[in-house]
Amino acid sequence: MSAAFNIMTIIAVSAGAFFFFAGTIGLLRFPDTLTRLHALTKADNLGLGFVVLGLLLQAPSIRDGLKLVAVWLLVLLAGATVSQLIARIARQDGASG
Amino acid sequence: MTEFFTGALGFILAMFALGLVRVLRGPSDADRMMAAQLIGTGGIAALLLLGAVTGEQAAVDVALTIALLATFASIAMAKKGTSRLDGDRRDTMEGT
Amino acid sequence: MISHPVSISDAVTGGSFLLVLSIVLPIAGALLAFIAGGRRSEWIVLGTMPFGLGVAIAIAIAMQKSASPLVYFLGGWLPPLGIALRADGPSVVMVAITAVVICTIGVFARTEFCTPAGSVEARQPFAFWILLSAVWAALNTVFLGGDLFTLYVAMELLTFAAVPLVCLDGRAATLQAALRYLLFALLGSVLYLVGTALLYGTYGTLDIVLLSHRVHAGSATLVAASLMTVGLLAKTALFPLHLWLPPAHAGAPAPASAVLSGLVVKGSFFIVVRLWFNVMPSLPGPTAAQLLAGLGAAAIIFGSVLALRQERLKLLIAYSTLAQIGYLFLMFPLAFDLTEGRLQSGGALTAGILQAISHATAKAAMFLVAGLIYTAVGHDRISGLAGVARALPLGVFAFALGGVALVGVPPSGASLAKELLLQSVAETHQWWWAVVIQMGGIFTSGYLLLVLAHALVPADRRVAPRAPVSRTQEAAAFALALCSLLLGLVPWEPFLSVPVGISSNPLALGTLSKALWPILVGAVLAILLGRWGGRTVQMPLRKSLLIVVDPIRRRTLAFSKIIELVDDILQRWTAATVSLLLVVILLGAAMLLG
Amino acid sequence: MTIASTYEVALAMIVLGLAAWIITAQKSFAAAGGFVAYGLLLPLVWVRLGGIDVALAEAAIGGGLSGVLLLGAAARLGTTETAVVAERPGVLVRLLASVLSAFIALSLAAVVLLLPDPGPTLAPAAVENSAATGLGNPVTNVLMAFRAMDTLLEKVVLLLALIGIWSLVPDRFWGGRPGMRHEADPRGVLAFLARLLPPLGIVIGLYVLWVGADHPGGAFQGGTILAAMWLLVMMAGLMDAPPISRRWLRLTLIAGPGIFLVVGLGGLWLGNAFLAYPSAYAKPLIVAIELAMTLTVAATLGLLMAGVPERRA
Amino acid sequence: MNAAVVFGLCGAIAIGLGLYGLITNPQPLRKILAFNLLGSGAFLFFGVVARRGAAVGLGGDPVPQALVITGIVVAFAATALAVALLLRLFEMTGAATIRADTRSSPADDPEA
Repeated sequence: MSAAFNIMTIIAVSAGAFFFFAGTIGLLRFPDTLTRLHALTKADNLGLGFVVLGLLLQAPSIRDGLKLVAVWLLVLLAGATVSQLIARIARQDGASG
Repeated sequence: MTEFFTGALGFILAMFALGLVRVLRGPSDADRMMAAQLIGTGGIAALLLLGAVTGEQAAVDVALTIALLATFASIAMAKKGTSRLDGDRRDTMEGT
Repeated sequence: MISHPVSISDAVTGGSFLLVLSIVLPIAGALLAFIAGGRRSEWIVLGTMPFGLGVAIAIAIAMQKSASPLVYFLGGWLPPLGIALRADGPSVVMVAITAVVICTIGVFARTEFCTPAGSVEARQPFAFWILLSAVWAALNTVFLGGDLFTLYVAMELLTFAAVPLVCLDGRAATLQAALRYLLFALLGSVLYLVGTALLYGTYGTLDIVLLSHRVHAGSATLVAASLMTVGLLAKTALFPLHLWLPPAHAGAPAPASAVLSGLVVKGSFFIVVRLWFNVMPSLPGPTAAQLLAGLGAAAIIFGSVLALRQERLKLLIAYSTLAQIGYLFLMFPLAFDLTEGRLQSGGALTAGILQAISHATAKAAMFLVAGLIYTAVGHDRISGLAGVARALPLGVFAFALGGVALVGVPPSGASLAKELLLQSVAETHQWWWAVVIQMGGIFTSGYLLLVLAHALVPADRRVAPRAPVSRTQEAAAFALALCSLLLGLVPWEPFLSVPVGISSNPLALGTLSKALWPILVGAVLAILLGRWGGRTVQMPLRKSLLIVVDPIRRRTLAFSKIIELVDDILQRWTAATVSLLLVVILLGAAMLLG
Repeated sequence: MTIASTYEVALAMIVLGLAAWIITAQKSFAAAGGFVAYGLLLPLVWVRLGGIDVALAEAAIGGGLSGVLLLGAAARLGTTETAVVAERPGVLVRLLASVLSAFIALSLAAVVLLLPDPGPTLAPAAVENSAATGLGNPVTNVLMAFRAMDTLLEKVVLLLALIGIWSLVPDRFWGGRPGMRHEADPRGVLAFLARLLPPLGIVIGLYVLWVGADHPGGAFQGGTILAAMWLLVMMAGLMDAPPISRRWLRLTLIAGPGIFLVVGLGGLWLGNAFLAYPSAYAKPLIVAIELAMTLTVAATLGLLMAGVPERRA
Repeated sequence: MNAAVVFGLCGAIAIGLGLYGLITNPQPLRKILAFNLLGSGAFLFFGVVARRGAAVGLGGDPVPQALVITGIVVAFAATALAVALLLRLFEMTGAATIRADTRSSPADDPEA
């Protein structure tokens, strides 16, 4: 049981690490602010999601698990809204100069 | 397991560092505003893994705090010290 | 080593709860004044003053009775885990004088900082009274705190109370002065903080008494000591770290200047004394002590020459504070006992503390008078002071008394201090410091006479005060000056060690004549260096004097030009901070040499 | 070098890289942005150093509030900041400064590495005496019992800083509202976030306060989170900053140190010592003080961030 | 190489960088930033000290940790006061500099 959990954790965290990798590549390679923002938010939120998933399987108690999920939801919510704000600013900056 | 977490932690930190350099260099302020976002994801992932490595359950509480305040910082950055947030107006959304 | 809750009998030794009261009372006053607001803030703070003064006196009496330091363990927790409050002789003296000065300034400031009729609450009075209370609480904590980190917090409290006092009038120039002060003070406190981290990491405690038993020479301790000392020097504005002081002290409203110059700089000075005399008396070594006094000597020369060159009274007083701060540091090499290899808490330390309290009272009085002069004539240009003595007789007299007390005319506290220092000089055979000590008195009388010469000259026409000057205010300033002049008569023996053979008869002819010659030399200096307006020296002798004086005057003016130039450079942020780091390194090296 | 210390080194490098960025960045806004990142990353270091309480405080204050404060200032100062660059000292002076700073950093590094290891510690004493308060978190014990005086003074420091800021107000605005009036589209993203996030934040803040008795957390960290949420609501224009003359506001601002002082004096009165808690009531008393302190911290920090009053009430 | 060594070095370098920035950056805001950097380095020293004092099952000596928390609060209060002063100065003069132009200007006679 524990071994199976461990393997699943390893897979999930590895997937998370991959998404962070992809996000960073996007951030480095994409030409303008908006596309970079896109790469950052999409890939990183997924990356964090997988890391949280992996750690969830190791959480000692329900409360700790819930807190982990809460962290992810919080980041997701904030990421979605804040990236909208940044995108609009980026567009305005682009429009004005 | 600890070794694996430590490795993943190192990798994510490295990615995070690369991203941070890119974001802070700009050129626009909008780029720099992504820094707090990046910490909200990469930094927190690293912190959670660090908590798993050191067996410190309370690291999650720190992560919660960081998530909240990173959001707060992002908004403050977006407002840039002005009383209104231009990007927040509906017309700019539909207008251009 | 292990702390445990102790019963009341251990925690409270004969009246030592008074130490708590002396801190809690002004804090409570500040908090209550904050909620009450408006006119009531003033009343509350003024209302706590008699009690605060009473507590200070009660502490002195309690200590005299117990004949040993008073100790209080906060919360009943013994150090190293808990924090102790300790009152030894110097701290009792400082607490008492602080109470006197604060109360007198409080009486003085009632006219200036009263909530105007018709408004519920006004900015300046509200802020001033709370800040005054906070300065008091912070200073008492600095004097009584027995833990280096508590002292850090107290020092920050002091800074945060002092900075807004600088810019109470809200002019851009004072805002700039306040910002400079704050930034430089913060640099000082971080250095201090780094030092405490190193000390805790080495000895596992920050309690002053415990540290004094454990401390030994080691690289971490030496680095900590030099960082902490220089951090404190930056807050005390010892030359060359004085860039913030003249604009801040000269720009503030008069009662605030009196607090800043008289009391606030003594807070960080006192922590230097604690650090060197109590925490690590055997550590700094003679070279470091000489270095500290060397900076003091430089401060005396720079501060005094610049004071003589000022055009405005408040700046003159501010620069003279610079010189007086230098004077405070002369005691360090004189207190150093070469045979035992440590600083001794003897006559030299007594002299330092006496000098500090004399300056606290006299300088506060002088700033208050400067404020009165400003109110009366609408400016404080020294060249335009003619006739002021007629308009403000008691005020100008108070100024003169304060100055005379600082020069070291018996029976002032400064004269006793000078006696003690000179005795230490004789005992330790460091004649060069005797020269500096005498120089300090000469310079002080120089700029005192410069001001008086202008103020005592009758005006062409009668000076009509632009605003009525309150007699209470004049009396308050006079009381402080008188206090400074009479400090030498107080029996200090229970609190400070006074070697035998000192001040047997302060009014004897010999001591008086010893006190007079510096004044004469000072007069010469004032003539040579002062900015004399055309009209002021209309004496028949003038022509003939000029022939003799002019060539010398030209030379001394050239010398003062150099001093002004160097000061201009040191007033720049970069130069000041670079010299701060240099002083850290020099002091560290001096301590390493032993 | 083990794999564990590899990431420690990596973390240290990132932190120092950010530090260098803060010092050398061209634009102040960029430097302040770097500081936000720096402050939000330091908690990772503190978790590694075993100081979770500090990590929480650093995350909330260092990155969160200080960073935002400095960002706001940088944005407000705007281009004048670059105008001052003309005052930058010359190459020689900078060289001298870097040599001196490096020398001091090096000596500090040497000294820190030479500190005794394992070092002297009060951890056993703190644990041994924790029974007196009944709290499980040793840091809270130190802050609220063993070194309660420091905590009390620190709260006065906060209040004093606030009074200092208020004393800068132009006389005509005395008693007015601090900061600017924020406006936002009530249906916009910001308003959306400002409605959604604060309830969550308040729960988290109170949680951090609550667990602080026995686990990492406490009044200060909890209060800071509450302050951030308050500021968020103000930034979104959903609520205005209160006028500084309001009595309830002033009461909130002194509640923490006030109750602390009263309980402390109670200790003196009831015969033990100033700031000593009667052992039977130690925990409830401390929790009561912490609750008041949380409110005070939230209000004080929020107003410290809001700045100088700029408008009439 | 353990955590205390790595972060001790990190703190020392942060202090060095902070000192350099405080001296050479002419903008007051950058000085405030540098001061915060300097402070965080000092706090890291306390962290290292706390870590080395880890005992009886605690991850670190709680006393220095508590001192850091107090220090953080004080540093924040200082930052807030400094920023407020700076912004007010900027509002009044349109420039944000602490360079004194002439020696007597900071206390100029309003009538002169």
